[in-house]
Amino acid sequence: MTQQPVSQTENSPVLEIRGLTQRFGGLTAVSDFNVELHPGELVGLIGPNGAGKTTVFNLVSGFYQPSEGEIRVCGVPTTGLKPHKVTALGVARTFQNIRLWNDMSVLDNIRVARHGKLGYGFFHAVARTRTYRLREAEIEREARELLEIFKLDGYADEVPKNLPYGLQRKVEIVRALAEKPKLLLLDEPAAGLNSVDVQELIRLVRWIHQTFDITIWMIEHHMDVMMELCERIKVIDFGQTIAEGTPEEIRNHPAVITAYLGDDTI
Amino acid sequence: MLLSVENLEVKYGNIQALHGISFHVNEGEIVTLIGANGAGKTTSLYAIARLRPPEAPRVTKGDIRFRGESILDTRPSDVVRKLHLALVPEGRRIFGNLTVQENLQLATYAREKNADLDKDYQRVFDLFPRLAERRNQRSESLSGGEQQMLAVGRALMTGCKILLLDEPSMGLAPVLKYELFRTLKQLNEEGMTILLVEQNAKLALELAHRGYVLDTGTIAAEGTSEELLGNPEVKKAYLGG
Amino acid sequence: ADTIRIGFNIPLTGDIPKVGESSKFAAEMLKEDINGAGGLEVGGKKYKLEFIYEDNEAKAESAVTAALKLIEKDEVLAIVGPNSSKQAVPAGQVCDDNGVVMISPWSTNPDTTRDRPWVFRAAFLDPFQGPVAVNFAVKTFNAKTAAVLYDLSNDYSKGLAEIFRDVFEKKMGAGSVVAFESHGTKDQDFSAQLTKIIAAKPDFIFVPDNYNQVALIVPQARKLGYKGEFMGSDAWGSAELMTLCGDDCKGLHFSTHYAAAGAKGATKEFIDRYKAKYGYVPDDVAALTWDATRVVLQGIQNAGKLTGKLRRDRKAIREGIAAIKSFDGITGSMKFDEQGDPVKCAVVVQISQTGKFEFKESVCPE
Amino acid sequence: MLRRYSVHILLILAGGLITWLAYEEMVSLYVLSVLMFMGINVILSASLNLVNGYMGEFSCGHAGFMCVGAYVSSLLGVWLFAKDKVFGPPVLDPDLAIYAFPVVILAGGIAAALAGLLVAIPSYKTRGDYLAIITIAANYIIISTIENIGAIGGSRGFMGMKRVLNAMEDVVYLPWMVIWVFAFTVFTIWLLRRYVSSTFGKGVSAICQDEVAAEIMSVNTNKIKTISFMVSSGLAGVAGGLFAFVVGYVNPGSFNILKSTEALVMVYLGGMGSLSGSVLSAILFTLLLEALRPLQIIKWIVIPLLLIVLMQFRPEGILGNKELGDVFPWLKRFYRFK
Amino acid sequence: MLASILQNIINALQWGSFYALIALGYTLVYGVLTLINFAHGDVFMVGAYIAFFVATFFLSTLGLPGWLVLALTIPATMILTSLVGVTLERVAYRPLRRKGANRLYVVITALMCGLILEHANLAILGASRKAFPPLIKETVYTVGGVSFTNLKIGVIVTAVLVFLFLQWVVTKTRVGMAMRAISYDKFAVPLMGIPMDNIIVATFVLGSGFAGLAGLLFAMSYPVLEPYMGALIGWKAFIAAVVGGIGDIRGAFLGGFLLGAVEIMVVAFFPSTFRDLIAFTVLLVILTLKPTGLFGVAKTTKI
Ligand SMILES: Nc1ncnc2c1ncn2[C@@H]1O[C@H](COP(=O)(O)OP(=O)(O)OP(=O)(O)O)[C@@H](O)[C@H]1O
Ligand SMILES: Nc1ncnc2c1ncn2[C@@H]1O[C@H](COP(=O)(O)OP(=O)(O)OP(=O)(O)O)[C@@H](O)[C@H]1O
Ligand SMILES: [Mg+2]
Ligand SMILES: [Mg+2]
Repeated sequence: MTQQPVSQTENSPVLEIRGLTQRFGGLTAVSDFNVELHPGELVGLIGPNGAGKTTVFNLVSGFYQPSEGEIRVCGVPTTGLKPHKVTALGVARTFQNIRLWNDMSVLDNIRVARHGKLGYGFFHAVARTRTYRLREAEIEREARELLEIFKLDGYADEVPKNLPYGLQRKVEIVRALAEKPKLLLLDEPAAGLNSVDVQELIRLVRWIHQTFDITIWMIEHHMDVMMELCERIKVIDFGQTIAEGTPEEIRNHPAVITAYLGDDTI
Repeated sequence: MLLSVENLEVKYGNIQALHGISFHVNEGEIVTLIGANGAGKTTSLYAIARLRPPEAPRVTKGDIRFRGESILDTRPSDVVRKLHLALVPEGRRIFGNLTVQENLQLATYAREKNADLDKDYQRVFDLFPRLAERRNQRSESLSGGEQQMLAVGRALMTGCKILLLDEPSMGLAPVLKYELFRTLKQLNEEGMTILLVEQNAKLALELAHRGYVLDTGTIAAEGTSEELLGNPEVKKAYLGG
Repeated sequence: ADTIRIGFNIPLTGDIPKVGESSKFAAEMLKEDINGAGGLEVGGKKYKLEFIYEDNEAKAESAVTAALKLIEKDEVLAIVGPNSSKQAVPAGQVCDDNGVVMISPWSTNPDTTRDRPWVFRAAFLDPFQGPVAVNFAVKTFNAKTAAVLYDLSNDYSKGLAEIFRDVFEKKMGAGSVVAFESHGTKDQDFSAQLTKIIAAKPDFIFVPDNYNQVALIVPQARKLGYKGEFMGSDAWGSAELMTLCGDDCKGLHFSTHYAAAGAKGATKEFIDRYKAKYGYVPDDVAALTWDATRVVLQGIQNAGKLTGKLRRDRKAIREGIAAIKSFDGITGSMKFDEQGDPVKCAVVVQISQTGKFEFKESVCPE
Repeated sequence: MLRRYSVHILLILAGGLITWLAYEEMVSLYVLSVLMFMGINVILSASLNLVNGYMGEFSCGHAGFMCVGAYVSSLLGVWLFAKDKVFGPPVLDPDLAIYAFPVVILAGGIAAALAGLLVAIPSYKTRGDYLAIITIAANYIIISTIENIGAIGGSRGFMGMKRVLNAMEDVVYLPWMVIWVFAFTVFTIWLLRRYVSSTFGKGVSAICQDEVAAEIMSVNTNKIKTISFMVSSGLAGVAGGLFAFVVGYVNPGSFNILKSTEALVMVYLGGMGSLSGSVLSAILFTLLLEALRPLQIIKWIVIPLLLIVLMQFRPEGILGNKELGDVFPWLKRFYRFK
Repeated sequence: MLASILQNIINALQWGSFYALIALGYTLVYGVLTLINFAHGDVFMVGAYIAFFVATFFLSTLGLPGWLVLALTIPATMILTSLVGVTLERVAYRPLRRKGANRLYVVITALMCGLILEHANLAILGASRKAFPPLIKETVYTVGGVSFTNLKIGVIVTAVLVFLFLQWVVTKTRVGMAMRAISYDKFAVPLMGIPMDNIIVATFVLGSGFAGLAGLLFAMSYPVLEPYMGALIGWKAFIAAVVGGIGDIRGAFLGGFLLGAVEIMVVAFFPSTFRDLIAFTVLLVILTLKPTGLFGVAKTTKI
């Protein structure tokens, strides 16, 4: 399988965020947020609605420029980089609301995700040079391999909008993996899945985490998922960290219970 | 019987999505539809709300009755206006270019002039204090969960007596999810009839009086919540163990 | 084969549908005349006329295909039109290449006929009309300064404006054209240009524009407080000018091909009949199309006889037209110089208080 | 084998046939001129489809780029190879025109591609109808610039291209324009097809369907947009160059907004994002315009009516976003459409 | 110098008010359906012709006095023109909308409808232009070298009134709110109990009605009517609406005056041959700096 070359020393963090603050007009969505993710970790990010979780992901993936603070991916500061450059550093993500390219086949969705490491340009494409043919063959092979691993090969030529919701979620994750990231950000991957699919998702994420040897950071409101998967969970509210610890610690943290978990009697 | 669906078949273009399903909702009940992704839950709700193609399906066979009368020819706006039936659609579908306040205000479009709106606003803001805080924010910049609150709040503002909800807990933090379910229960106790579609089948059945299990466009099982919760097949296929 | 087919490459749609309509009306009238009299007599034999109207949509490329269609598919003997230079220049090339006579009633761009033995025209050129306007204005208005307002995208208007400026400044000294302003073809508001012109205080304003724009320009100038003179060009020469412009245009002068009001003889007859048939006094395009078509017919008659062999007949017609010594048209008598351009007189008319175009003065080339 | 070379063989045969027919004067110049305008329209609609169909923008200023190409090609051609009143005697031996002609046309294309930057750069930040206005503005700016350059005729237009063609025919007597229009039409389709079917070019569709996702999923959207706009406008420039030489005369008024809307109509008639649709609709549209000539004014009521009715039945254009091969699967035996 | 600047300001206001009037209709329809209604300029033209026929009918057939004719022509024109707009909506746009066609297909349909209106006019009425009869006596006032007429002032005032009215409708009334909601997401509109088709028809009534009013005023100010008179001004009004921020009433109003001012001022202070060049460069720069126009709000992409 496609193994990630580990270019940095084992312990230097994959992601390092210091003093991150993001304001929208008068609203501070994220304030003084810090985190360090080490290679191979699987970390959770939870918090009430509107706490700023997605905003943190958006900042990491370069979609927003932070008002303050610094983000480093594998030691490289990402300030001022456009999202595709950040992706090239090894950050891939999925979206809270699925954002697949709906009129392109599943296979093409995966292929386009290789854009950052294409290895050829416009002139190669139209002149169909040797480089082009070799790279294109390789991209296609890798894409099909990935689909096969995830048992999606039967859907290679389908367009995503015709797929069931659960599969769309899966395709989105596979697309993110196609970028061969070092860090995978999952924004509510279980949203809209039923209990059975959620179980399957848990297995899938764990399997990815092990097989691909990558760091995963995920947002999720399904507590089962978080409890089962995460080694460490960070809880934020109003853009500030209110708790951090193992799932067990979080589950019993009083502040987390009042702000987030609530009382499950109906 | 307040609302009944009889042998309903619907199509999207040439694709048949429902293959003759029947279910009913009695006045004052909470009924839930559960089922795997793509089973046809959303489709059923669209059909009841009389939404039109291209996004909604076309009824090809069967009937939908409200207090015994067919509503197949009712305009979707009249479903709200005359039958007092509101749908919280899947994916929120709030009006992002309007403020929170305007979204709520718009939902009162079809209400009588002298309706007591203040009470309804109060109820919505009590339920979702965050909405009151963000009253004048353009709603498209709300977080996912906040948008879901707005979608539910908006439906309540239509002054409906029957509430159709399509996965209302999607994207909500647990604390809010439970809060929402408690509110639904309370609404029901105040006389609201509720038809709930929910992925979290366990939670839904805990709330509902009765339920139907949908499977690829047909009804696979039905019964009271206790029956369904106790049904081993349902347990295996939909409750995740 | 007892018919003579002539093509008309005219703008029935597009920017200037009125021009196409006038051409068509005039041609229809001529055809009825001649066919009513049994046909055109060529070499002792009578031929019925068949006119084919192709719409060039006021577009260059459409004029080219229209010309080719007339030449190849309809096998016409000669082509009348296109009217504006935008279409006449490229269509002229096509006709010249294919050895078909083309005569443009209205085009004033020298390129239309230059070095093209097969292409003629019925209108006089800008280099002739410009000085006529200058001389008349200087003499009649006692003008020392002038302003010009023209249509930048209309090559007729632009060409004439530039020649006018050059001639006027040569005569009255540099800087005597105190304002030289342009507008676009479909513009309806000219207040900014007119404000600028009025501020420059010219003795008169030269407006080489189509009559429909004149009908907007003159009243607007009046409303901006301008009380002075205007001088116009042949594109003013439409009866519609007065229905559109109303009182504001009364008393103004313009140079043109013929004076409708004082017309006599064939000209008067043409005007009266056209008016009876279509309800309005023909404009200059109608008169020029009439003449252009008659030049073609004259050329055919000069050819002596028609063989039915297309190439030979077309060539004979060209020789026939080139051989015309002097042609008495309703827009004056003319002969063709070696470029195929007419040598003819211009007249200056004044718009009377009753809205008639009255003869003021005639200017002939030396 | 058949699949691989069938189209090449077909194209060579078709090109050869047309050339031969034209050479022997078996088809009339009229038919040839319609065919040539058809080719030019195919280039126009296919190239606009890259931006309006594949990329989902709404560019309404295509004629402006055509104008740039037309003027640059004409000026270059006449300056180099013909005696002219603007430039005087030819710079090079007119006999060379025969070799340099494609270069002259491509030069027009390159100039138009550079003009495309006028639109490409604002497109980094602006989208949708705001970008549409920028394209319209670009169209006006280009036309207005040319109208203001008196040296090349301004609104009087520019001519002399015929002499370049004559020079070519003097060396080898062949229907050169027919050949070159055909060649460049094929070139356009070839280029576009290769571009949009490569993984690199699929980025264009990704931008269309979800630009945010495209940028975050590693597509350099600015680069793709720049390339696409430049390719699109460059090809429009090629069409303009050919147009100039076919008509033999250029004039800024020929490239106004109306011309741009013609290209728009062809793109949407054929179907957004369908290359074969663009080709088909350009052919259809040209034929319709010619066939209905006898109706004169009524033609311009009938054609829009036809198109409206057509869109009622096919609200996604003739081919939608499919290629011919998706509609007629047997064609795939001969050709891979994507 | 001062006089000519003032004069130019008045010119700009008057010319801009036509752009504004037409742009308001554009933006209204756009604001609801995100449909660039390219037929709008031609609806404006039809409005001018309707005004012409109505006014000549009252003037010559009934022999009424001018001011009364004007008073009758205004509502008649607005009503008849809005019928044209509504017909287009019913016949051409609505079926496409029902079929879920890409909005650009509706745009192209609108373009085609415009062509039909132009050429049907040409075919029916012939190529002769029509002269609009003077309804009110236009008096020229000259104050300190600045000339203006009562009509010019009337046009400017009307544009402002129409703007205020539409701004009120769109921001303050529930119908206006419904219009904005439709523009964002048509799907959820019926769920609020809003009869969507009625709202859309109302939009076309307003948009075309005011296009008719603009046509009437235009015909009074520039009394030469021809079938293509709406084409160019329609495009320009669209441009104005977008530069202002399309879909926003304030944007259309301001954009109209801005475009009018740019065109007039460029002519006033530069050689007039550069008008289009400079005016469009200015617009291009504005849009590059403010990518969603003066008032437009970028649709926040929430991810
Ligand atoms: N582009 C924006 N403009 C203005 N406010 C914004 C913007 N994006 C996010 N916000 C605000 O920032 C806050 C945080 O939003 P965010 O989407 O990060 O929440 P979240 O933690 O992901 O919540 P959820 O669990 O509901 O998805 C919200 O209150 C939201 O309204
Ligand atoms: N717009 C559409 N066009 C075509 N087919 C559709 C459309 N919407 C839904 N379908 C199909 O109809 C079937 C039922 O879909 P529906 O959305 O009702 O499922 P659901 O039970 O609500 O699933 P989910 O849990 O994912 O919301 C599915 O097979 C789906 O693919
Ligand atoms: Mg979120
Ligand atoms: Mg659903």
